[in-house]
Amino acid sequence: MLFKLAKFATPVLGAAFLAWLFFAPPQRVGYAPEQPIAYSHQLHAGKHNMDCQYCHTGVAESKKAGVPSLNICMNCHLYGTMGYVDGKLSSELDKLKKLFAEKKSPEWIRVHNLPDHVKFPHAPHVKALSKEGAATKEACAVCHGNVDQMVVVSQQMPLNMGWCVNCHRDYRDQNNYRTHGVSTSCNVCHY
Amino acid sequence: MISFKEIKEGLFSYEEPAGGWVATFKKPTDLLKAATKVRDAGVGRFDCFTPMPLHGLDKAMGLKRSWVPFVTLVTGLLGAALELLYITYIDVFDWPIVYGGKPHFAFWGYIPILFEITVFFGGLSTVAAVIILGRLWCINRKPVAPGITSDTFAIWIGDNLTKEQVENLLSGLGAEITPVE
Amino acid sequence: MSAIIDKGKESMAQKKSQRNHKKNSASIWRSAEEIISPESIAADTQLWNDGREFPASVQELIDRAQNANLNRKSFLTLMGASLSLAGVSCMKAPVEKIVPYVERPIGHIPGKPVYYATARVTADAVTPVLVKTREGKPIKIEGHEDHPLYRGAVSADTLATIWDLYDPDRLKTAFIKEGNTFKEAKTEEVLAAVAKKLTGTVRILAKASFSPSERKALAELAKATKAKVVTYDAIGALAEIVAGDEASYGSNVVPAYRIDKADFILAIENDFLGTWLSPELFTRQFASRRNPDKGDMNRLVVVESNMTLTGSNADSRLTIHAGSHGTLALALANLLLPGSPLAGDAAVRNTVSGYTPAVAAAVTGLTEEQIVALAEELKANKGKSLVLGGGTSSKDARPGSLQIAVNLLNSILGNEGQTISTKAALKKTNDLSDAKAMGDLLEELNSGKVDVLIIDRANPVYELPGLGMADAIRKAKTIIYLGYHKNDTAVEAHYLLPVSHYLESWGDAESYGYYYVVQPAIRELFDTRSAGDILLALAGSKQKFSDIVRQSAKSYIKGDFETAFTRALSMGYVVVETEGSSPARKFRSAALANVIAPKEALSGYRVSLYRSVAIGDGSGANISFRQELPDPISKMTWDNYVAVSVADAKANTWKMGDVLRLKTAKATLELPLFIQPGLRKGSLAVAIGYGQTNIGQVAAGVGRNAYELAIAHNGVLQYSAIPVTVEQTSNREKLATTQKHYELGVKRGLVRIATLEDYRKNPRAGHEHEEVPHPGPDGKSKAKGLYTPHKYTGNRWNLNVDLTKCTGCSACVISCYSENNIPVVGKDDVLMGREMSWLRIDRYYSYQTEEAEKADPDMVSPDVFFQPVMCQHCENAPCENVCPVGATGHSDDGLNYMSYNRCIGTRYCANNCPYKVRRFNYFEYWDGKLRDPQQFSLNPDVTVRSRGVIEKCSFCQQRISEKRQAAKVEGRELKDGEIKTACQQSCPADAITFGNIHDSGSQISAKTQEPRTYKILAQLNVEPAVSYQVRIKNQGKA
Amino acid sequence: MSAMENTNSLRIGKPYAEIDNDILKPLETFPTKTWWIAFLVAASALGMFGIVLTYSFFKGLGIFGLNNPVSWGFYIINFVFWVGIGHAGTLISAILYLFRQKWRTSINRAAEAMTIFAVMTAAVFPLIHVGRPWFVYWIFPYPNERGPLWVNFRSPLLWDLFAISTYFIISLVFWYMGLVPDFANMRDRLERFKSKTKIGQLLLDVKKITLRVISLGWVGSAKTWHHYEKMVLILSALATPLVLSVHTIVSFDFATSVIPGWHATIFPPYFVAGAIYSGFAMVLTLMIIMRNVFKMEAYITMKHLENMGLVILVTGMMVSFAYTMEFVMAAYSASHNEQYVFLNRLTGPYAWAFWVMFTCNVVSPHFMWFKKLRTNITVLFIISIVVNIGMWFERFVIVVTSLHRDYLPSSWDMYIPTFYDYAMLIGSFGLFFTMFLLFVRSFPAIAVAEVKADEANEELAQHH
Repeated sequence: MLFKLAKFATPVLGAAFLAWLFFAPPQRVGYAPEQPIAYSHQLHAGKHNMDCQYCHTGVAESKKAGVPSLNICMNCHLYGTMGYVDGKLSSELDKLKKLFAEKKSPEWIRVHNLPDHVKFPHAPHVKALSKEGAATKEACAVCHGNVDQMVVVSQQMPLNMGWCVNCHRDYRDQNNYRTHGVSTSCNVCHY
Repeated sequence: MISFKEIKEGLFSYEEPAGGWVATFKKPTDLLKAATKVRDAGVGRFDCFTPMPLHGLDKAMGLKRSWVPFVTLVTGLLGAALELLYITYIDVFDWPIVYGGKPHFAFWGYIPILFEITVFFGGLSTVAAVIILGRLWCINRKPVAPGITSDTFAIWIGDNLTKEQVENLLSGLGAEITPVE
Repeated sequence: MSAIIDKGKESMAQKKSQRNHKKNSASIWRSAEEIISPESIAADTQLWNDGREFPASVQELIDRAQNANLNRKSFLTLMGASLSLAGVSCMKAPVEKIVPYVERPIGHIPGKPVYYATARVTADAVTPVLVKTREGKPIKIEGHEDHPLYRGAVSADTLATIWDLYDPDRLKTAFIKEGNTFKEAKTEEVLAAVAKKLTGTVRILAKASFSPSERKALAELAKATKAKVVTYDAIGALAEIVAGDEASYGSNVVPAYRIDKADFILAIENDFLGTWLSPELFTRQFASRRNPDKGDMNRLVVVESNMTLTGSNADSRLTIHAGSHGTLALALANLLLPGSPLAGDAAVRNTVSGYTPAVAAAVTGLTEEQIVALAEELKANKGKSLVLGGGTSSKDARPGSLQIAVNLLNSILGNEGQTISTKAALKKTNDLSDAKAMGDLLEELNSGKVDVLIIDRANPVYELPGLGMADAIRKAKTIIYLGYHKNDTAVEAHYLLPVSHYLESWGDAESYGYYYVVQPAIRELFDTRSAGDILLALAGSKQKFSDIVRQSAKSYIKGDFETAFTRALSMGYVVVETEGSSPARKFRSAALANVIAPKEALSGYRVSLYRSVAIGDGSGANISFRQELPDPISKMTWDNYVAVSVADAKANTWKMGDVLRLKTAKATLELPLFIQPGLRKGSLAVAIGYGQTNIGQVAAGVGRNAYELAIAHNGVLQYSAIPVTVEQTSNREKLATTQKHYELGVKRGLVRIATLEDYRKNPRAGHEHEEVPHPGPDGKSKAKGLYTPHKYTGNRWNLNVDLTKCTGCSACVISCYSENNIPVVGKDDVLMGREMSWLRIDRYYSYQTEEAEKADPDMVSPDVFFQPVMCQHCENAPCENVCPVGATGHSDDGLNYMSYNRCIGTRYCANNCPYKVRRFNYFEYWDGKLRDPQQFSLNPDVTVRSRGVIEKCSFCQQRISEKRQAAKVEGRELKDGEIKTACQQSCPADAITFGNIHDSGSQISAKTQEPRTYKILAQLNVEPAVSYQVRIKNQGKA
Repeated sequence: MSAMENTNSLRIGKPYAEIDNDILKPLETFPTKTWWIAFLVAASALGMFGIVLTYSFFKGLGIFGLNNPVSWGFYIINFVFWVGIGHAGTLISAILYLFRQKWRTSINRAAEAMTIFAVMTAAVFPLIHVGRPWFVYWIFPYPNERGPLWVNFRSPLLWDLFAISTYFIISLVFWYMGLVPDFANMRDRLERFKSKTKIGQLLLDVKKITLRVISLGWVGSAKTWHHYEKMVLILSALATPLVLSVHTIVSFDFATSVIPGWHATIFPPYFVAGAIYSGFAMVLTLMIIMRNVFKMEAYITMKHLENMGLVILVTGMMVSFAYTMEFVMAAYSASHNEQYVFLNRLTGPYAWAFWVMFTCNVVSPHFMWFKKLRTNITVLFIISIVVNIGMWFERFVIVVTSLHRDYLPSSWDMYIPTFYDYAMLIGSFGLFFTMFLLFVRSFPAIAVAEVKADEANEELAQHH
C-alpha cells in the first residue's frame, strides 16, 4: 500500500514542485501597503486624467521617477476647493496640509521595491515604451499596471528578474545595442 | 533477429517461488549438478538460491543472456543526448552569454559533462533494471530455506511434481527436500 | 581582524547632540541642502537582516547609521532607502519608506548628480575642484576640467578630502575642558563664552592661508583682542621659497613655475611631482610636454638623495648623498657662471669658485663627468630650462638655503622671467609661515606672558616636538583651539571650536593669478562653523563670513557684481591675472651667504624627513583611504619606516622590517627599516605625518612621529640630512606593502622603456621583440583556437595608458576608491595581501642594459617604471570561462562584467586572472563597519559588495550606463570622450584615454594604433582591452 | 604463480558459516574499547571541523590564510587530496574486477567505503570554500525565476560538480548493491537473536526491519544473481572510465587555466596516477589497521598487502615520471614564466614543500622493490602514511607555489595558513574517520558474499 502510494506520489509531487518553480506568483504581487495619506491615483490620474509626469517629474529624464515633493501637491491644494467634500476639508488632505505647514514629509511606504544591486533607470524605459501621441501612463502601465484605476497602489507585476529579462529578451537586439537596442547582458542592470 | 519473446524472457525471468518443492544442498557442486538435472528433465518453473553467485549456474540452468547491458547503453546515450539538448537550449537559445570569447555553442567545453551524464544515466538505469528485474522492492520476501544467504544452496522446483519425482531427479546429491507453500 | 575605515575596535559610538541650524539665507548661493527643509528622516526602516542577498547596500547603510543617530540632521530625505530584495522570491521583503522633499529645489532632479565648483585650500596650494553631489550630499571630488591652468588635474590627497568631510572622528561640536576631560557643548554657546575670555595678552597662532577673507577675519580678531598673529607652517614649502626669493631678489612672491614652458627641468631635492606645492598642477604641466609622438618632449633630470616620485619619473636621476644638494647646485653654478649675466659678479664668483666638480663629486657621490655633463645640458637649454629646488627633505638649517642656490642657477641660465615668472604669481605672502615670529611666541609662552592663545588649525604640539611646544603652550592661561580634529594640540586646549570642512563652508582663496570662491556643497553636517565665522564670532563681529567673502570678491570681480559673482560661483574661479613672461629679477649675491653647501663629504648616517604622497603633513592622516594608499615608490601602507640604501642594508645585514633606533642629540626614534633602491650609502629617509597620538581612531598610533628628529635652529627646522646614529634593535615589524617583488619586470616584458633617440629611429622601440600569440593562417588575423572568436558589433570599450605621461602619482587609485565604493581593509589584511584596490600601480625597478645593472649592484640609480593595472577586460577572458555560475561574462559592448549578486565566491576567476586584478571580499568590509557619517561618502550608483563576492574594475560601468542612457533618451549616439572613467577624469597627467574602439575616429582608436602601444602578457592571447604605451625616456643629447 | 599460491594462497579454506561468523560477528557485539577511543578522537576532530566551519560562515573566509594571488588554499588542496584518496576504492572494486584480480575481494568493500567517505569529505570542500555558501545551490542548472539564469557549462568547476556528484552517486550505488547480499545474510542471521529486555528487543526489531528494508528482499535467486552479476560487470566497466574522468576533470581545474604551473597537458594522467597512488596508500593504511584490530589476517593476507605495495611502487614511479616531465616540459617551453614557476618550486620560498613531496613520493616507494620490506607490515604502514603526506604536499605544491608567483611579480605574495586552515585539515580527517569507524561497526567490512563466491567457485573449478 505504502509502496503504491509512494510510487504515485513521487512523480506527482515532483511535477508539482517544478510547476511551483515556474508558475508560483512572486510574493510581492498584490502588495498594497497602507500609506500615511490615502492618496488615490484613481482620482488624480484616472478621474482627473492628470499626466504621470505632473507629479513624477524625473521619470523622463532621470534614473528615478521621483515621488512628488509637497509643493507639487500644494500647486493645487494650497488654495481653492479641491479636496473639499461637502464644503469640508477631507481628513486626508488635512493631514497633508498639516505636514506642509510643519515642513515635514509624509513617510510613504515604497510599493515597487527593487533590490539595491539592480539599477533600473526610468528615463530610457519610458522613452522606449512611450508611443507617439499616447499618454505617458501607457508606458508606465507596462511595469506598474493601470495605476489610474487604483485607489490604493498595489504592485501588479512580479518585478523579479525573470520578468525583466523576458522583456529584454524579446527586444534583444545585440547589433543595434549602440543606439537603441536592448541587451540581456548582466551589466545592463547590475553594476 | 531477436524476437520479442526472447527479450521478455531475458528481462523478466524472476518468479516468486510458490508451490512445488525446495531441495537444499551444502555444496555448490551438488547444486550445479542438480540444476543441470532439473533443466535436462525439462522442468519449466525452477530457480536456484545461493549465498553467492556461482559460475556456470546460469548455463546449467539454461538462463538466457541478460538484457541489462542494453538498458545501460540506451539510457546512457539518451541521457547524454538530452543533456546536450538542454545545454544547447540554454546556451544558444534561452540566454546566450559570451564567456571568454567563446561562441555560444562551445561543444568542446561540454564534453566532460556529457560523459559524466552518460555514465550517470547508464549506471543508475543499470541498477534500476536489476531492481526491477529482480523485483527487489518486495522487501517482505521470506527465504525459501534457512541459510540460503549463508551456507545453504537450494533449488526450487515449481512444476507440479510429486516428492518422489523430485527425489528421483535429485538422487545421489544429498538433497533435503521440503515442500513450499 | 581588521576593520575598515577605523582601525580601532570601538563600536559605533554615537553621541547624541541636539543642534540648531541657522539658515544662511542672506547669501545668494544656497546649497541644495539649505533649500531642502531640514528634516529628520526618523525612518524606522526595518533593518531586515535575514536572508538578504546583499546585506550592505548604500542606502541601507545610510539608513542604518541614521537610525543609530536620529538626532543628527539627516539630509538624504529623498528617496528613502532601497533595501535589497532577496535573490529568492520566497523571502520576506523589506518595508521601506520614501520621504520626499517638502519643497524640491528647482532644477534638482532626484537621481541626477549636481556638480558644484569650489576649491580646496591647503597650506601649499589651492586646487580648483568640482564636487559631485547626489540628492544633496557630496559623493566625489573631481578635477575642474574647465580651469585653464589645472585643466582637471587633481591630486590623490585632494580626492581624499571627500572622506575628510565624513570623518567620524571630526570635531562635531564644541568642547570645553573640565579637569582633564572634554565636555561637549553647543558651539554657539562656547563661542559666546569664549569671546568674553579674550582679555589680557592674546596671541593667535594660525596656519598660513591663501584666503583674503580669512585674513580679514583674522585681522578683525587681532584688532578686537589686540592680539599678535603668528602664522606658522611646519613644512613651510612656500615660506622657504619666499625666504629664498627675498634674499636673492628682494621680492616677496612665490613665482609661477611654468613647467610646461621648460624644455629641460632640473629638480634638486625637489619633489614637485609628488608633494611640493601643487603637484597635480605641476604633473599636468610636466606631462603636457611628454609627447614623443608629436616630437614634443621635455627632459627631467632629478638630483636627490631619497627616492621620490619626481626622481622616479626622471629621465636621468642622479643620486646624491643626503645634505649635498647645496654643494651640487653651487658646483653647477660654478661651471655655468662663465659667460652668464652674473659672470661679472665677483661675490658670486668668489662664493662658487670653491665648488669645483671634484669637490662636488666628493661630496655628492656623483662622478665629475656626471656633474659636468649636467652643466653642459643646462647650458644648452638656457632660458628654456627650469631649475627647481626645495621641499621638505631639503629644508636646511637656514631658511631658503637651497632656494637661493636654485635662484642663482635660474638667474645664470636666464630662466628668470621665462620659466619662472612673477606674473600670475602668489603675491600676498607676508603671512606665510614665519619661523622668527614662532620663536618669539615660544619665548612669550615660556615666560608665561600669554594669557590667551588662539590656535587656528595649526598643530604645533605634534609638529614641533623638539621645541617643547606642549610645555610652552600649557603655560597659556586659556587655550582656544580651532580645528577639525581633537589632535595632539587640541587636547592641550581648554576650548575646542569645530571648524567646518571646506565642502561645508564659504571661503575664498587667491593663488597664481586666480581668485577662487569656495562655496559649500552641503550645509554643515555637524555643529561646526567655518573658520572665518568662528574668528568673526570671537572678534565679536556681527558679520557673517559669507558676507566678508562677498566683500573680498568685489575687489577681484569686475563688472556687475551679482552677475559676475554668480558666474564666479558656477565657474569656481575668477581670472585675476593671466600667466606670461615677466621681467627677470636681479640676483643679489649677498644671499649666497645663506646657502648651506658643505665642501667635504658628510659623515655618518644622515636622515632626511619627507612628506609622503599619501599622508603629507599628517593633517589628513585620519582617513583610512590615505593610510591604505600605497606609497608610489615603496608601496607601503599604514606605516612609516626608515628608508635605507641597499648598500647599508648589505653592509649591516639588515633585513626588511628590522627595527632601527635613530638617535639625534635630543630624540630617539625606533622605526622598521625598508630597503629602498635609489639611495646612497649613509642616506636615510623617514616620512613625517605619522605617529599622531590623538587625531582619531584611524591615525592614532600609526607609525612614529618623525618630526621628533627635526633639529631646530632658532626656530628654523632642519629636515634635511639630520645627523643620526643608527642602532639595530632586536625587534622586527611586518611591513604592509602591497608589492613585494619587482625583479623580473624586464625579463617578463612588463617593463618597456625606450629612449627617445631609439624611439625616433624605431617607433616600436622598447617592444620590438614582443611575444605575441601565433597569428592566424593569413599572418594577421587573431590566433586560431578551437573556436571561431565571437564578433562584437556595437560599442567596444578600450582604455589606454600612456606610460610616458604616467607619473605614478596615485590620484587614479584614490579616485577609483571613491567612485566605486571600494573598501579599505586595514593593516592586518594588507599584511595578508587582501587590499581591495581595483586599480593598482605596479612599480618596477629596472636598468636599460644588463651592463648598467651589473655596474650598480647597490641599486643606487635604477630606473623606476610605473604601470597602472586595472581589469584588462580581456576579450578571451580566462576568468569568464571558469566561473561556474556565470557571474562574470562579456557584455554586448565588450566589457568583462562582474555581477556581484550572482557571485558565489569560488575565487576561481581571481586565480585564473593573469593580471591578478580581481579582489575578493574576505570579510564584510562595509556593513557594520561604517561609522556615522561615513556611509554618505558611498556612491549610490555602485552596488556595495558584501562579504564573499569578487569585485574588480568595471571600467566605471555606472558612468558608461549613465551616459548611454542619456544618449538613448536623447535619441543620439554616444560622443567620443563623453564617457570618462574615474581614473581618467582625475589623472593629472592626462595619461589615460578611454573610448570606443569600433569608432574609427575616436581618440582611443588612434591611440591603440600607435606603434608605441602594447598590451601586457599579449602572448597569452587573452586580448586585453587595456593597452599601454611604451615609456619613453628623454636621455638628452648627452 | 603457483609458488606464490603455496606461500600466499588467497584461498581461506574455511566453511562458509565460519567465514560469516568471522566477518559478521563483530557487528553483532558491543564495540571494543579501541574502537571507542578511535571514534572519540575522530569525532572530536569532526567537532572542530564543524566549529571552524560555523565560524567561517559567520565571519568570512578571511579567517583562513587566503589572499589575492593565492585565492585557493587548504580547502582546495584537501579537496583534491580526498578525491584522490577516493580513487583507489573504485579502482579496486572496478578495474581489478575487470582484470579478474581475485585478491581484490577481501579488500574491495572497505576500499569502496573509503571511496565514498573520501568523496564525501572531498565534496564538502568546494561547497564550503565559496564566499557565500548559502548560495552554493546556484551551481545547479535548474529553472529559476531569474530569467531563468543558467550556469556556465564551460567552467571546470561545473564539470567538477557533474563529475563528483556522478562519481559519488555511482560509487554509492555500486557499493550499496554490493552490500545487498551481505545485508540479506545479516538479516537472516539476526533471526536467531532474541533480547531479554524490552528495550533490547525493540532495538533488535528496529535493526531487523532496517536490514529487511535495505536488503531489498534479497533471497539469492540465481535469476537475480544472473542480472546482478551483469550489473556488477557493467558498473565496473562504467566506473573505470568514470574514475579516470573524475580526476581528469579535477585536474582540468588547473590544466585549463592560464596559470603557469597549472596550465599543463600532462595533468590528467598525472593526477590519475597520483590519485591511485595516494588511494592505495590510504587503503593500505586502513587495511593494516583493520586487519590487526578485527583479527582479519585470514582474509587480508600478506599477499594483499604485498600487492598493494607493488601498486604503490608502480604508481609512485608514474608520479615521479610526471614530476620529471613537468620540469622537462618547462625547460623545453622557452617560456620564461613557465620556467620560473618550476625553478621557484625547487628553490623558492616553498621549496621545502617541494622537497617534502619529493622525498615522500619519489624516494619512499622504492623501498617496495625489496620483498622483505614490502612484506613487512611496519614498513608498509609507515610508507603508506608517508606517501599520503607526500601526496598532500603535492597538491600544496601545485596549488600554492603556482599561484603565489604567477605572471606579474607585482602581485606575488605568500600564503601563510592560519590555525583555522590546519583545523579544517585535521577536521577533514575527523570527518573521514568518523564515517569509516561507523562503517566498520555497522557494515560488513569484507564482502562476505564475494569472499564466499571465490571460495565456492574455486571449489567448483577443482571439480571440473
